[in-house]
Amino acid sequence: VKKIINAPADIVVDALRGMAAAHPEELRVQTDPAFVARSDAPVTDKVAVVSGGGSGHEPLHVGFVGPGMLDAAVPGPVFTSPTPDAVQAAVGKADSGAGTLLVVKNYTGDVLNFETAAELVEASGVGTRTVVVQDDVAVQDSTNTAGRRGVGGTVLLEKIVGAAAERGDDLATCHEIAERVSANVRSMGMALTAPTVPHVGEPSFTLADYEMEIGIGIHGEPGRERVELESADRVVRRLLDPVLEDLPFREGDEVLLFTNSMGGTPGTELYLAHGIAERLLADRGVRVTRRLVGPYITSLEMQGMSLTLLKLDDELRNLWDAPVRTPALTW
Amino acid sequence: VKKIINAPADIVVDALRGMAAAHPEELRVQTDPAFVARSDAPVTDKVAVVSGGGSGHEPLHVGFVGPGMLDAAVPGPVFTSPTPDAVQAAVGKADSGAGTLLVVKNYTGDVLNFETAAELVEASGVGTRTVVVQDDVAVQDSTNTAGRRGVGGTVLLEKIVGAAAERGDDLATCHEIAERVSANVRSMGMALTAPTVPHVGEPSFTLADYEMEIGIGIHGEPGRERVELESADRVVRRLLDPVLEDLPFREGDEVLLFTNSMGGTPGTELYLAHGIAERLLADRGVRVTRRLVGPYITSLEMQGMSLTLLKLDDELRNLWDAPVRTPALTW
Amino acid sequence: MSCTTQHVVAAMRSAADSISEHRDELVELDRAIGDGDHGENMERGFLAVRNQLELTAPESPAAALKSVATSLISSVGGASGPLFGTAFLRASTAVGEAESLDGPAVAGALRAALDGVTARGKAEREDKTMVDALAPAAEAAEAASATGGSDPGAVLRAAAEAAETGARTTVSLIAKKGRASYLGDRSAGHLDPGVRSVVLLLNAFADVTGVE
Amino acid sequence: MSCTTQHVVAAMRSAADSISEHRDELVELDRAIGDGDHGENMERGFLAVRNQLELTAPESPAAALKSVATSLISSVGGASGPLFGTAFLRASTAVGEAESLDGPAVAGALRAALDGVTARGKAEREDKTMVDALAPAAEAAEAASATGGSDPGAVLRAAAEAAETGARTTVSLIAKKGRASYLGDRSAGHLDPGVRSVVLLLNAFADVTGVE
Ligand SMILES: Nc1ncnc2c1ncn2[C@@H]1O[C@H](COP(=O)(O)OP(=O)(O)O)[C@@H](O)[C@H]1O
Ligand SMILES: Nc1ncnc2c1ncn2[C@@H]1O[C@H](COP(=O)(O)OP(=O)(O)O)[C@@H](O)[C@H]1O
Ligand SMILES: [Mg+2]
Ligand SMILES: [Mg+2]
Ligand SMILES: [Mg+2]
Ligand SMILES: [Mg+2]
Repeated sequence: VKKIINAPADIVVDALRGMAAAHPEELRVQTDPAFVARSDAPVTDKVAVVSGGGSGHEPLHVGFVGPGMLDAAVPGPVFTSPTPDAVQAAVGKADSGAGTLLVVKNYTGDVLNFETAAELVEASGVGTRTVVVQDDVAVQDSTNTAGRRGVGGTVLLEKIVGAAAERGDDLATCHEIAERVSANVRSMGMALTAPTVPHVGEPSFTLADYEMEIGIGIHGEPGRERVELESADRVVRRLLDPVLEDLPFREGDEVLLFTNSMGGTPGTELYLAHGIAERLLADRGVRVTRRLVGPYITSLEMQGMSLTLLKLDDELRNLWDAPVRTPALTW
Repeated sequence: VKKIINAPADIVVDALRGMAAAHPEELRVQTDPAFVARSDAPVTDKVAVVSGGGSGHEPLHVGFVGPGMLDAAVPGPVFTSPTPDAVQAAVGKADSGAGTLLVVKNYTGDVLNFETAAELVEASGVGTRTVVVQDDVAVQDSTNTAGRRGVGGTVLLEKIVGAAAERGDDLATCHEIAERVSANVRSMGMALTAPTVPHVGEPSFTLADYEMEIGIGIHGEPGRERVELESADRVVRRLLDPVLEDLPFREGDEVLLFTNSMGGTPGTELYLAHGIAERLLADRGVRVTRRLVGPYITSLEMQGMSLTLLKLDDELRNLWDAPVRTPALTW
Repeated sequence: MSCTTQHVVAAMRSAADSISEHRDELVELDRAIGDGDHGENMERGFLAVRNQLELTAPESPAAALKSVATSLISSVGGASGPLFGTAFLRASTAVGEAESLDGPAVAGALRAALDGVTARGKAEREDKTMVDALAPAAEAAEAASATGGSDPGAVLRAAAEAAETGARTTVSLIAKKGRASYLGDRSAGHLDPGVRSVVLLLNAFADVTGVE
Repeated sequence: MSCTTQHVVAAMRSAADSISEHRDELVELDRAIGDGDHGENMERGFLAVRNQLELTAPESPAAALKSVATSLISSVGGASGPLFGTAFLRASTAVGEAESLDGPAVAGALRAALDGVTARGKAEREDKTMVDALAPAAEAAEAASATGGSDPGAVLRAAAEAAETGARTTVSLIAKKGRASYLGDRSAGHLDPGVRSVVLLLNAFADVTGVE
């Protein structure tokens, strides 16, 4: 299979070893069970922010561990939620006694495994809260589905609540802020090509040269619809319009615009799409005051992009601006 | 063609508009002729560091504009060196009177266009120096070729010399430091898949499922040899060994290890490969004290990686550590 | 026929073999309407099950089932890990101190397993999940043991057959739970991977308990 | 026959047409042993040439050639931009004040163009570059104008034919300059894109100057 790997079964451990070698001062990496924590965890009197999920979405979540963002991240096998014992171990390393906020993307596996982990952790005396991220508007019907997926909004939420924890907010406040972000963030994605899961050996789905997939998630599953390739102008509208209509975002709203590469889409295309999104938002009187552009929540080598809008208020904007020092985001 | 673009001919301008929208305070973006400059350029009494080259390698160079790195970057069409008038315009915006260091990757077009630009700029009273980056060891015979290509070392050089300029070094000193970096950096790359140039519409070369290309550059040209896919352990050795032998890097040397994604290779694979390189270097007694891991000098959506080693001394290490604030590198 | 601790352990080994044999099939089913990991997850899980059962020879059917549960929960991950884990955990509780399981005990275990899966996963019948095999299986087991069948092998066989029938009905369904539900009507026309796993497991259990 | 300013301008328009017609061919040649941009570069460049010549009607052959040079230099980029640009710039200088170019003037222009290309690019014959068409062309032009040929059309025709022959010889060569040289012996068996451009240009010039 066309990847730079050794045995597929060893991918996560092998990549973790590389992270440990690349960030020896900043990160504490454990491989069994697998988790990555800030080297100075637990941080006294600070709420711990812990997340995790299947691997294959890097830098989410392991690349976001560090001051100002996650205290620990738990990587499962590729595209597979980690097990409760791994989450428990991570919380054990990260929790200072001030409690732990678990950030969980809304997938059945992530929810169930983190649920069990929270029970175990609470039983051992650690206070926890859980926020479930469900920002994907591609899944329209929440009642007859497993609900909206947690996608791009996860990155923004982890940064913002990480800042809240860093400045000393207590668990209840951190949870409140997390829920406020979750309530005000919306995303939608598309793909030009599918990823190839290492142990599968072939693409997760197949698109013709003239096709694209609209409303994809981050696990290589097909989207809502397959249509003919279109210009960037039209692609961006296909993502932005449903996002705008859903919250809805209104004229005069202040937003953070996050233009994300699904992994294989080059920087030129990403900035090109971002520019179109900015122009469309300006046309609608939606004020973009903060931006994030790059590959931050990916799906292996999938070529594609997603747009995320977060409605900002003063507090959320300040939390976004607060310093952060992680492998993937630093300012 | 499977890209998120409008008309191929408008790619560079469209992407620049997106950059301008994404970094409105930090960058001054011009589209005709095209260049990106720090918004506070020219910076009084500071040597200006200016680079450029074909688009398609983002974030190189436009993503490296900002305090501590480039004062301006000149993007040509995809894979095509920019013309002298564009470089001249960029220097005009960036030069403060303290002189300009031009960082040129060793490709015939880049060298010739920047040469003419330097002449024009000198004729208008601006002092310049030029450093040519030629770190690619894949091209073994310099006499019977156009010489070694400028690849991953360019990123490291721009950061280091940008820091030298930022701390107030004069033009001659900046040039000296640049030449020292150039003399002590070596790279080698490989590819699993080729890029597709937008106006061409098909991949630049074709590899079978079981093949990989060793010794590639950043413009989608074939490499030195095509071989069967191998494990990551072997792939990393194929890149590292020639790099180590070429300078040569010796036991006890201190190095910066830069593991670069060619654009389409996901973070998991990159960190995995990085871990192998760190282990191999440790085995040889080469001390890695600094690292850079990520997609920093790319070739559109090419899947592949490159390794770059820079022999460090105290000064180069300090310059590497100095603060930097650009779209793609911030610390 | 009886179903002692040894039978339970043997059934789990047989299940592990079957899952491994069908790993690629489960991956392929999950690739079509999911993310392609179900076969990998289940194989990893049942490898852990087999290893743990060898390491710590359980002393009762309940202990064996609990061992299976904890192995799965700490090695499978994804959606199927917690759900199959809970299924075996509830089954373990349901069989209590019994050293040998008769028909009604097996039916009770299947019912408890189903209740656990629906309690955690909130899926109903026709949501196109493992419930669509497990629910018919539990019902068939209860019916078989009610009509005077205290033979655990016969009860398991009835359950396995009902699971097979239930599984086939899912092909035309549109998924309302799990990852396949994101696909909307594009999930129709495909067999759910979790449903296939239930069938494989029950068949393995029935095969082992069917012989003395 | 003569070669006035009008002929030079017409020749450049004809060259622009030819380059556009052959854009895809030039891209494909450069895709095989380069980075696939040569056709795009030359088409962009000669579009600029055409536009500039219309905008500022040159008043002499030298002015026309210089206009071509500056258009190419500021729009082509890559390796071919500076090299073709320098070629036309040197040609412009070589033809001096002449209002009409005879055979020897054309030969002189080609020789100057070649000298400019080799001075900047440092390529020699058999390095598999545009020099492998331009050098034979210059020589043939000089030979033709020496043997009593003051007819610019005939001189250009001789040059174009020699360029064609020279171009064909490059196919088997291993590139020693330019991007193709990174490929080592893998560059053999392919026609150099720049060499093809020279042939197209000279043919276009010869065609236009060949008619009155
Ligand atoms: N809410 C649920 N209730 C019951 N079964 C479910 C539910 N969600 C998912 N499943 C089952 O889990 C299977 C998928 O398991 P798996 O692929 O291992 O996990 P994931 O979906 O996290 O990748 C589905 O085929 C389905 O049978
Ligand atoms: N040193 C050189 N001397 C003469 N011609 C050269 C030299 N280097 C490159 N060329 C010519 O330039 C052509 C490639 O041009 P182009 O593709 O436009 O630029 P680039 O190689 O920068 O992409 C080659 O086919 C060759 O004929
Ligand atoms: Mg999964
Ligand atoms: Mg080029
Ligand atoms: Mg799955
Ligand atoms: Mg080229």
